[in-house]
Amino acid sequence: MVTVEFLGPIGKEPVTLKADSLKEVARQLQQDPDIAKWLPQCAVAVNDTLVKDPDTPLKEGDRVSLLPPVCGG
Amino acid sequence: MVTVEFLGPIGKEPVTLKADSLKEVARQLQQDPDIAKWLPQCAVAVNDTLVKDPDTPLKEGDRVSLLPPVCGG
Amino acid sequence: MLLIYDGPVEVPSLLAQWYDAERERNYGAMVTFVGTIRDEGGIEALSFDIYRPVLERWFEGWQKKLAEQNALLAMAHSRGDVPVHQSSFACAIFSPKRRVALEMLDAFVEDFKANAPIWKYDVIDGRRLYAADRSTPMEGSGLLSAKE
Amino acid sequence: MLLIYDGPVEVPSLLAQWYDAERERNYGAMVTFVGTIRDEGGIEALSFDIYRPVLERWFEGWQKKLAEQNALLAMAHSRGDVPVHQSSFACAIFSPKRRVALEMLDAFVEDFKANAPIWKYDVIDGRRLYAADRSTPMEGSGLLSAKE
Repeated sequence: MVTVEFLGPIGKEPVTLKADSLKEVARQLQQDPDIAKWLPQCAVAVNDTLVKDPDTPLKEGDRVSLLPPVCGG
Repeated sequence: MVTVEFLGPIGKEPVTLKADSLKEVARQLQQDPDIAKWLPQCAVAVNDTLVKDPDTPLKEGDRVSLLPPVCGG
Repeated sequence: MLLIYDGPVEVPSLLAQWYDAERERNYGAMVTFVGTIRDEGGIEALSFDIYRPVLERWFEGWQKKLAEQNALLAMAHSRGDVPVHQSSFACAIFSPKRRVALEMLDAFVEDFKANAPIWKYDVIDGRRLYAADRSTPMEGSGLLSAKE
Repeated sequence: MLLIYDGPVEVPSLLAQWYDAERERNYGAMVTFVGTIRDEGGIEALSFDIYRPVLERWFEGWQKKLAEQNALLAMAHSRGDVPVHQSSFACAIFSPKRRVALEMLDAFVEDFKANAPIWKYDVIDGRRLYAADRSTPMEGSGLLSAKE
């Protein structure tokens, strides 16, 4: 199982999913319209490291974070 | 008569010259080798306004300043 | 050095602290950027969320990049509410060379705006509203939106 | 605002003063540059001559240029000796827009280096030696060297 957390303004509690790759996380998150609308604009971190490859494999206990559009300063 | 002053490191006392243009000031300063060596690197102000034209006319009492290479900061 | 303030950044004491800490280390040039909340759009304050683990990695990347040029970086940012006319962000770069300092300040502040994991909210009538229109998707966004 | 210090610029109090004076005026971005004397070449201090009337005109030109973009400029410089690890120059630009602040800081500091009527001397064993090798002829130099 992996945990998916939604940062900043997404305002959703973390969910736990069965997934062995980011692609599989993507497939499941796309089912929820409240989350799906954020996906085109979200960066993704696995265990706090930003990743760029949707084929990134996941292992038991990994934490996936969704980072929506930012505006510091 | 006009006064010519030498700023910063040139280290010369001001001189008074009879001149009705910067060109005439230039001609006279070029006679003094200690000053002539600075001239290629000096900017010029007339009454504290920088000028770019060697034909700038001068009138009685004008003050010409020679500004050697700078390095603030 | 990365500092997170709960509420406004105390700019005068922070700049003094950064300056005094590095003054004797032969840097020659210090440049700083300070962001202060503007009174516009009827806001009382801006409010910020920060995701610190990713912010720290991003910041360490910049520290390393600057260290390769013998330059040093310090930054502070607010979490929570910052009232109008108070400051939410400050950074300083120290370098032996002014060109490095000036160019890196520009590059750092722009990358900060685009990629630091910080979310901004307008505070109006006590409500916290995500500043979606002023926000930028981070580099590499959209990774999870592709269909098979 | 153009300030001339006899000796070192007191950076922390000056930055605090500039920040506090403008904090409520809705500028949003403050950028600063501070120059500190590096310990190199066996110097005890640097020393500066300033020709204030031309410096003031040059500075007013920059104030006007910045005012056209709703930005504000402040600057301080030392006259006389400034020991190693003390500061001789500070400036600040305030703007509602960060791009204006960052770009104008770069442009202002570079023009300052090239065209502000300030002369630098190394102080070594109590002697004051013109820093000819680090100095730049001002724009338009050589006007009086042309032969008829």
